[in-house]
Parts: sequence; structure tokens; C-alpha cells
Amino acid sequence: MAHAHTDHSAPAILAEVKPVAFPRATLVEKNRSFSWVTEKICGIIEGPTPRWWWIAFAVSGFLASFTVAGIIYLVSTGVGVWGHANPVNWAWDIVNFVFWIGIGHAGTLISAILCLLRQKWRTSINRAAEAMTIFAVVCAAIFPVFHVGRVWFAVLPGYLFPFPNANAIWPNFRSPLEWDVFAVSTYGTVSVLFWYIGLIPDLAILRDRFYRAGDKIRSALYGFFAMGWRGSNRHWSNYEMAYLVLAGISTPLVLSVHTIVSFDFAVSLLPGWHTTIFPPYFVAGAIFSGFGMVLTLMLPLRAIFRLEDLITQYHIDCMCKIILATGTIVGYAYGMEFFIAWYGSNPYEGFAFINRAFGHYAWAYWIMITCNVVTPQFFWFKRIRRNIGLVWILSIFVNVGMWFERFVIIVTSLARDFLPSSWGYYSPSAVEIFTFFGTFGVFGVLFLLFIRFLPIMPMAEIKAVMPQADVHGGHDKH
Amino acid sequence: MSNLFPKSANKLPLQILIFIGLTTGIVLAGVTYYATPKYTRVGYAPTQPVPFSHALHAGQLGMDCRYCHSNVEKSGHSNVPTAQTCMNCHNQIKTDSPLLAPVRESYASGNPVPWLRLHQAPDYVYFNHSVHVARGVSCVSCHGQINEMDVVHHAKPLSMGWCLECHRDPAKFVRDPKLVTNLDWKHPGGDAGQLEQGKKFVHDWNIQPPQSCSGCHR
Amino acid sequence: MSTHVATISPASGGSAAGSTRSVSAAANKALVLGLVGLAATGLGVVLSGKAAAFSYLTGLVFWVAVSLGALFLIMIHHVFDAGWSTVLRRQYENWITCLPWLGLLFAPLLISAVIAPGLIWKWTDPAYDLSQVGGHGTVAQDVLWVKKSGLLSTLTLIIASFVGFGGWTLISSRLRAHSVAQDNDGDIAHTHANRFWTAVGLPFTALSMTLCVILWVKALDYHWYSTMFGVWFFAGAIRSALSLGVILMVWLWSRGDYKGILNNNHMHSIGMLMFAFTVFWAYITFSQYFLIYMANIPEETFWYSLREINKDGVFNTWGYVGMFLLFGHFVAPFLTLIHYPVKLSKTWLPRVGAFIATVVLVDMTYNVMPSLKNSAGDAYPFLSLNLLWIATSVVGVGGVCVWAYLNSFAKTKLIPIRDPRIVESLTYHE
Amino acid sequence: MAATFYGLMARFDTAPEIYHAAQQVRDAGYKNWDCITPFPVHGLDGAMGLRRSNVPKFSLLGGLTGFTTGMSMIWFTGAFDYPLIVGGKPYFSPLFAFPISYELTILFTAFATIAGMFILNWLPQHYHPVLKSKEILRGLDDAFYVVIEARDPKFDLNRAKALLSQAGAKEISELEA
Repeated sequence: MAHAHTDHSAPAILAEVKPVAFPRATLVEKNRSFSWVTEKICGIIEGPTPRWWWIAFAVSGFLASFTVAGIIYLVSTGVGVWGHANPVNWAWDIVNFVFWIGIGHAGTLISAILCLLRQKWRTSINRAAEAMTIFAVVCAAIFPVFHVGRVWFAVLPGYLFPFPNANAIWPNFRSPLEWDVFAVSTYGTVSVLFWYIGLIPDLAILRDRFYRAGDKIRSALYGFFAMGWRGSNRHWSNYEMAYLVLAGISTPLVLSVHTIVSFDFAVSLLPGWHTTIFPPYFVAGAIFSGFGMVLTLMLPLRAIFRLEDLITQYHIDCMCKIILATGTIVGYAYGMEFFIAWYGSNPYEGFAFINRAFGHYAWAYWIMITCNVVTPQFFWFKRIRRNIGLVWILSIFVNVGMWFERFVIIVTSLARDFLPSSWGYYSPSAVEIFTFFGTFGVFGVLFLLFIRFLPIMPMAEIKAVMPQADVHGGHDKH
Repeated sequence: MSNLFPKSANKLPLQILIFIGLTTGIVLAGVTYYATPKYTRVGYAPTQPVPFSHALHAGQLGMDCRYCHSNVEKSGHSNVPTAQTCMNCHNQIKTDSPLLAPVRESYASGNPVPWLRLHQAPDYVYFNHSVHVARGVSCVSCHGQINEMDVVHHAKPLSMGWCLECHRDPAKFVRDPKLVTNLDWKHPGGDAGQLEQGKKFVHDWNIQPPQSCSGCHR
Repeated sequence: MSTHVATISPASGGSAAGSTRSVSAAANKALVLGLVGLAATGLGVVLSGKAAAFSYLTGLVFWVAVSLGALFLIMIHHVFDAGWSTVLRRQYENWITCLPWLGLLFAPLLISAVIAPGLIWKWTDPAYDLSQVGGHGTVAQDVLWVKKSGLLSTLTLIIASFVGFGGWTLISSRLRAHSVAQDNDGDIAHTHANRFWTAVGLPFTALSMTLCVILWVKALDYHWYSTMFGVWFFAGAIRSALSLGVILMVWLWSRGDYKGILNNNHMHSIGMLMFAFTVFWAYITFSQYFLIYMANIPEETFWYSLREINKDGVFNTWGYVGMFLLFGHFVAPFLTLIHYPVKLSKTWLPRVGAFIATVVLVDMTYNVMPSLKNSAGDAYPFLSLNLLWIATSVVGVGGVCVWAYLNSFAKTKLIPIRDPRIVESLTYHE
Repeated sequence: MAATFYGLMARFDTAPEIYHAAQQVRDAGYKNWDCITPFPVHGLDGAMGLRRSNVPKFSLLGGLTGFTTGMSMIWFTGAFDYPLIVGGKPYFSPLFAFPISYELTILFTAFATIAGMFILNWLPQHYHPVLKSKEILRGLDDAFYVVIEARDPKFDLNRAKALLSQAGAKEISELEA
């Protein structure tokens, strides 16, 4: 306690220090041992495939086939199969893109920003959240790539990435869509690398365990990707530094990605799109929706795999509070947009916002407001944060709300732009709807494969924040 | 496990890395070389319904290009001659040649000869022959030495990068418009002479070939 | 409650009593300095009118930023249940006692809006002749003012300022009172009460601050608009408050009070925050500039053009200030704070803090002063007499703030001794 | 094939134990030795006398390369090789070149950091004497090891064994290369 520090040089005030008891939550409950952690997490991979997994996998696979079918139909027929028409030439594809990219942000946020902020509670959720990021980026990338219709133009050298080509031209680097190409591909790459680097020590554990169990094939498979990791502290030293640097660069990266996504809209002149608060507002929204998705995924996992000691009530509290904070920031931005639309006195701008709230798409607007601004306010109350079922339902509301936010921003502004003669109303086609809902299947398939074959929590990191990991034994003086 | 991985396994990652690097390099190089009009289009020489020889007509006989492709100076589209044009001569010479049967048939029926088209700009490219010809871009610049071809083949890639070579620096190519159909003409002063005269033409005629997207993709 | 503490405080040791006396002497000096500065600024208003009034606004808004930043940091501490910053929190709690005084010092500006409308905010005088500043007609004839007249009026200005300062005073006094009361009774209820006030205070302060700075600063050029403005002000406020925190911590350490309390980890953490908010400020400011640049809409770009070139196309001195902000506000602190040793150095970190605070002041100046235009509609050059009045205002208002801080400092414990996180903070290691 | 002797491997059961053992081995002046731990033990770097990692130098180099690449690429393509007016913007401006240069800075930093980590650690190294030991089968679960290599100039089998057992090793085994 404090008395240990009251040596001769310390000021008298320290003698008076007598804190009132208000203990902090522990990160791993029930005082578990290191091997308990290893057994618990590896056990999920080593055990037999549970029946629910097969069922979930089949359902996800079926759902994913919608996306595959939708895409095949799109490529073979043309982009006309989507519901786009003047003036809304861009709707669900970009909505879904921004939605999925936003979902991905919580993963990087948990891994990187919380790592920098030394928020140790990140350890039990960061692996799954990072996986979620990668799969979300995959789902996001489907839409911009396929919305061009002739999809080979999106991948041929020279069209999106600068590469000497027969047309002798270069991509237009003044376009925010081109910035998106770089931002999203950088984001995907760095997320995968960050995730993989985190996996290396755990893959080494699996390598050794499968070898011990006599399963040489799986041992070799995990062993190949473990890169010969042997837990050397000389390695840990470089590894931790590399991890910290990656966290350090992922933080500005994750901010920049949604910032650049917001530039897609904000650099234009369209009423409702051009507003300077878009960058932080999009980032806050992305984190908001990302944490919504983390809760949506982790709460069932926690129940199924009995991870209550690793994902504790404290973790859930923290995530709820982040949702509350970012939801409120998003609410502030909604208010600011509305206010400045009036204050700026641009009639088009003013109309755009009135139209959002009371026009043809008002239903979408009020779903957005309800889910994004009202829903998180419930998390002020401890009783609600402790009700896991309710938290789960509210987290789904958050996801829905954020999808509608993008819909509102994109479609209302396009459907009612400057000239009343070119106003329109957009409805999605069946192909679009199926393609979008199918991406949840794609995501599900990838996530189920992840939880079946890879450690869902970083064992090494969890061990490092357990009380036994303290070299001073928790009582020894420095 | 080391028992699982022999000592030689330590070299494996480097080998894989080199392999991936080489493969990527080869694929990229391949795409750059093969997936271009220069590779896919140059040399295309289909068999035409009538074995018309440009080498004979334009080369040996010295007929002007514009005798047959009569609209090239006036229209955006350079026409393929009708059977009437052919029959101007061929009602007197080789009137019975079986090779000319499709021409006579066309002349009688009014249905065009089904020539196969070689040089075709995509629909999204706006190309105007008259503008080019009027400002001294010779036929040879785009179609090659047609006057030496028995069977016409695609001589230049007609890719966008290729168009831009001239649009960026027309002085290397423009000549006196009187000489555009003289496919054998080279500037007597060589490259330097061409450049000097070309610069003068570019200046005098205010040639400003567009390089913006909308110049061709309208 | 505070009087109760004051009676205990001297009993805690002879040296404490001695330092209390020297603190109150210093407080008196600060007050005298402040009053001199205010008097000089008052003289300036008599001498150069508008220019000095604008400068006074700059200086005052700067200290409001510092103090609101301190208030935000206290609330952020509570909302995150932060541990390490507990030792520093008390200094911020002392500092925010200046908020009511800042409100009082703001009153002259409100009075000026009533008795001399148009002195600072053109729109407080609908008959203001815009041709004086390169425009046409009067404010009342300006359609952009007519549209906004519901907000841009003397009445709303006064109401908003009252609500702002009133609310901030209430919240800050509750936060401070509960914290101080806990020193005596050690009741956990105070911690809960502070969380309650934080939950109320954060949204309220965010909204009221945004509204107030829009009226006070942004509406100086009421044609211009940017949704980012409130966030920009918040970034500056937090940065200057962090700088204040470092300076206070190291000052207390060098005085001996914080010996054995302040350790390297505290320095490193606050250094990291300074670094983070340097990046945050850059992010906000870059985004605002970038979006306006890319969209290139005249109603927005004129605000930056004014600060770069005159109407005749000549580059003006504000352009250099803008470049200075890019390098001084971002590049220099970024490159300095990225170094690990700087964040631990008790010599360097306060210097960096002082530098950042100065640049925040320059940033405020950059936002306020070019709105003072000549008849051609160009901004007065940066290097002018105005700078003198800014200096006197900063000293004047700052003196009063320091006086308020030192007064409170003398009355409270050095650190919140019964706070539930105090031991965690004292033994803090990363 | 005669197995050559690689070094000694000593097991410890808790984090504090290995921390103190590492301090003793460090103070005994060994150079070629290592600790094998299931997770990065906080403070062990200091106990082993390791210097701060050099990975950030790689990162810095990568970042600078990335930013330069981005800026020069956009200048080359937009202002030099194919100048084209788009949206009334200049051919080149650091402003609109910034987002992509920024992303490339991060991308190249990430590559350089990871490459740096692998190079400095001399990984991947799927074959290693430590991995050959039976001990390692549980090693990355909850046990801690000190490994002293035979090639260390100060190495002496008996003295090293004595040092390790004095440091509290639970079990000492010999490793073959």
C-alpha cells in the first residue's frame, strides 16, 4: 500500500493517504492458472467439431451463396441488375461498403488504440475483433469491386493501381475514390499482418500440442506458420517492439481509413455531403458500429464456449461505455450538421436536412436516430449493462442504425439534389438485397472457420496481464 | 517441432519467398507484354472475301488512297468503297475474273461486299479521320505501309498509349497535307528535318491535340 | 466545505503552513499583475478601440480554452475511471475555480455589445455599415445575416454566454467540492456524485462550448461556416490544458511538494497525451482545411483566402502565420514529443508545454484577428499594435486565473488523499 | 550422426523465478544465452541486460520510403508523365497527394517493421536445438527456461550447471544441436 512509499524524502501528505475502497475488476476471474488459459483456448480447436458449428456453417454457407449468385448474375448481365438509376447512381453498394468497413474498425481499435492506451482489458477480445476486421474488409471490398460490372477492369493493372499499361495513363490521384483504393488495401494488408504477427506465438503452442498429441500433419501446418517461434526472450523483445510499432501505425491508419471514406462524400459539393465534421464523425460512427458488432459476436461466443472468466462483466461494461461515448459523439455530429445547415444559410443544404428528417426517406432517418442516438443512452444504466441478453439486442440495434446512417447520407442526398427536375426515388432490386444479406453469410463462414481453426484469444497476451505474470510477485518492492 | 522440421527446413521460407517473388514478377511482366493491343492486334490479317491487293493498286499502279476511300478528308468516317468504285475499272479489266465475283454480285444486288474490318476503334473512342488528314497526319502513321501489303494486316497497335505518342508530340509526325497519301515519303532532312518542319506546322496551324479524357471519350 | 478544509490544512505540518503563506503572497502578486494587464488593455480600448477589443477577446478566449480544457480533463478522468491522473486532478480542480472570474471578465464584452454595438460583433448592430470592411450595405441588408438573425443577436449572445459560464461554474464547482469533501470524510458517494456530474457535464459542456465559440469567434465572420469548429476548439482547449498540467506538475515538483509523488510514468503518460492531442489537432485542422480546399466553394474558401492573400492577390503576413501554425502547432511538437526522453524530462516537457500553449494562443489569434478588416476587406497585418493588446490581455486575464488557482491551492490538500484511485496513481507504473 | 552439444536448458516455474535467475546469469557475464518464456515477461529485458530493440529503425526507414514513394509517384504520374487537368486542381499539390502518401507511409512502415522483426530475430527458423528438446512440448504453456549456449566464451559445463541450480532451476537438461 501507500505506506511502502513513505520513505524519508516523501512529503508529509503521503502519510495521510488513505483511499476509500473501490476495487477494480480483475481481467481474468477466479484466479486461473496459465495452463488453464492454454487448455481453455486450445481446447476449442482440439476438441471435436460441435454440432452447432456444422449447423451454423451450413446456414452461413447457404446465406453466402446468395452473394455468390448475386455477383455471378451481376457480372454476366451488367450493373443494371442493381436498382441504380438517375439520379441515384450509387446506393446500396457504397452503403454496404461503408457499413462493412465501419464494422471492421473496432477490431483495429481494440488491437491498436487500446494497446497504446494500455487498456489491458483488450486482451481477451482483440484476436476475435481483429479477425472480424479482416472478414469485414473482405465483405466491404466485394461492393466497390463488383459495382463496376466489368470487374476485370477493377483488377487489371493500371486501372486502380499505377502500373505501366497500354493506355499510357495513370489513375486519377485527385479522386477520393482512388484514395479509397489505397486506404482500404493498406488497411486490409496491415490488418492481416497485425493479426498474423499476434498469432505467431499461439500457433507455436498449437504446433507443440499437436505434435505431443501425435497429429503430425496439423503440427506441421501450424508449425509452418509459427515460423519456428520458440518463446525466446530476445525474440519477445523485438516482437513486442514490432507489435507496439504496428499498434502505433494502425491507430492513425484506422482513423485515416474512415476519414478517407468520409472524403468520398465530403469533398464533393452535394448538399448533405460537404461538411467539414465528416472525418471525425465517420470515425466515431465506425467505432460505434464496430463495437456493436464485437458485442453481437462475442456474447454468443462467450456463452457457447463458457468464456465468462476471460470475457468478464468488466469487458462488457467497457464496450458498452465505448458504444455510449461514440454514439453520443455521433449524436453531436448529427446535431452539428443540422445546426450548420441552417447557420450556413445555403438553401440547398437546409433543404437536404429538412428532407432527411421529413422527406420520402424520413423513415430511414428516424430509424437511424433511434438506433444510433437513443439506443446507446440505455448504457448509462448499470442494470442494463449487466443484462447480457439486453446488451446483445441493443448491439444489434446499433448495427442496424449504422447501416441506416450510411443509407440516409448517401441516398437522401442523391435522390434530392439541386435540380427538382432530376429528383428521383431509389429502391433496391432483389439482386442487391440478396447480395447484401449474403455477405453476412460470407462473414459467418469466415468467422466460423476462424473460431474452429485458430485460437480465438491471444494466450500469450492474456497470460501477460494475469497477476502471476508480475515478476515482483505483486508484493515485492522495486 | 524440430523433430518434425529437418534442418533444411530453415531454408524453405527464403525459397518460398524467392519463388513467390519470381512468379509475381513473371506474371506482371507477362500481363504487361501480352495483355496489350500491341500483342493482341498487331499482325491481324484476315482473309477477305475478295483477295484485293493494296500492293498492286496503291503501290504498283500508284492509285491515290482517296480514289477509293473518298470521304477520308471530308468525313469523320473513312469509307470502304462500294462495288461501284471497283466497277469503274473492273467493268473493263478482268471483267470475268472469278475472284471478282463477289464484287459483281454486290454491284448487281446492291448488297455490300462483306469485307472484314481490321482497324476498329472501340465505341467509346471518338475518332475523326478528316481532322487528322487535314492536319497532315499521313495514312502510313496509323495503317503502316499499306502500299506494300498484298494482304492488309494490322500494323500498329492503335492502343490509347500509342495514340498519345502523337497527341503529346505531334511535331514528330505531321507533314504537308499534300503528302499524306504518299506512303513512301520521308522528310528529306531526316528526323531532325521532320521535327523542325513539324514544329512549324504545329505552330502555324495551331495544332493542339487533346490529351484530356473527354478529347476522345466524349 | 472548503472552509472546513482550510482550517485543517495548516495543521498538516509546519512546512505546509509556510508554503501556504508564500502561495498566498504569490496569489496577490498574480492578482496585481492581472489587474495591471487588464488596466493596460482598458487603456488600449480607449486608444485604439476595436483593435484592442478584438485582442481582449483573443486573450480571454485563450484562457477560457485552457480552463475548459482543464474541466474536460477532469470529466474525462472520471468517465474513464482513470487511475494514473489522480495526483494531477486536484491541480485542475484548483484551476477551474477561475471559470466564474472568466465569466465576470467576459461581461465587459457583453456590455460593449449593448452600449457600443458593432464594436466586436458586427451583427450586434444591424445598422453596421459593411462598406467599412469591404462589403456592401448594412448588416440588416445582408441576406446571410437576415437568415441567421435568430441566432446572431445581442440577446442570444448574452443568454448563451450566461448559460455557458453559469453551467461551467456550476459543474466545475460541484466536481471540485465533492473531490475536496472526500478528503475529509472518505465517502465513496463523492466519487459517484462526480461521475453523475460528469455524465451531465460532458454533453452540456460540449454543446454549450460549441455554441459559445461559434458566437464569440466563428461569428466574427458570420458568412463562414464549418461543422468542425467546435471540435477544433476542443482540440486546442485540451492541448493547452495538458500543457498547463505539465507546467503545474513540474512547478510543484521543483517546489518540493510533488517530490515522491510525481514519477516518470506520470510524465510519460501526460507526454503521450500531449502527443496524441497534437496529432488530433492536426487531424481536425487538416481535415477542415482539406475539405474546404478540395470542394473549393467560395462561401468557405474566402475564410482561408483572407488569411493568405489580399484582395489584390498579394500574399499577406497571415499566410506566414498559417505556415507557422502548420509547423509550430504540429510538426515541431510532433517531432519533439515522439522522443521518449523528452516525455520524461522535467526540463523539456514543461518547455514543450509552454510552447504548445503559446501556439494555441497564436491559433486563437489566427482565428480571431483577421476578422478585423480594413475598408478593402483585407485583414490587418499580423505584426501590428494589436499584438501588444493581446499580450496585455493574456497577462491580465491570466493573472486573474493564476490568482484563482493559487487561492484554491492554498485551501485544498495537495492530492486527493481519500480518492479510491490515489494509491494506484502514486504507485503508477506502465 | 554424432549429436553435438548445444547448451544447457534449465526450467523455472514462475515469472519471479526466471526474473531473478536471469539477473544472476546476466551478472555472471554470459553473452550467448536466452530465456524461453510463454509470454513476454515484463521487466525481463532489463534483467537480461538487453538493449532497446532496433525494430523502430527499420520502421522509420520504411515510413520515409513510403511517404517519398507516394509523393513522387503522384508527382510523376500527375504532373510529369501525363499532366491532366481534373476538377480544376493543379497537376500536383501536396494536399491531394497527402492521403495516398500517408497510406503508403503506413503500409511501408508495416512491411519494414515486420521484416525488421523477422531479420533481427533471425526467423523463420523452423529447426532449432531448443525446439528439439522434449521440454519445449510444455514450454510455451506455463514453464520458463534459461538456455545457456556452449559457444559462449565463458561457458563451462559444471560452473554453468552450478549457477543455474543455485538460481533455483527445477530441472536442468542438456541440449544437442
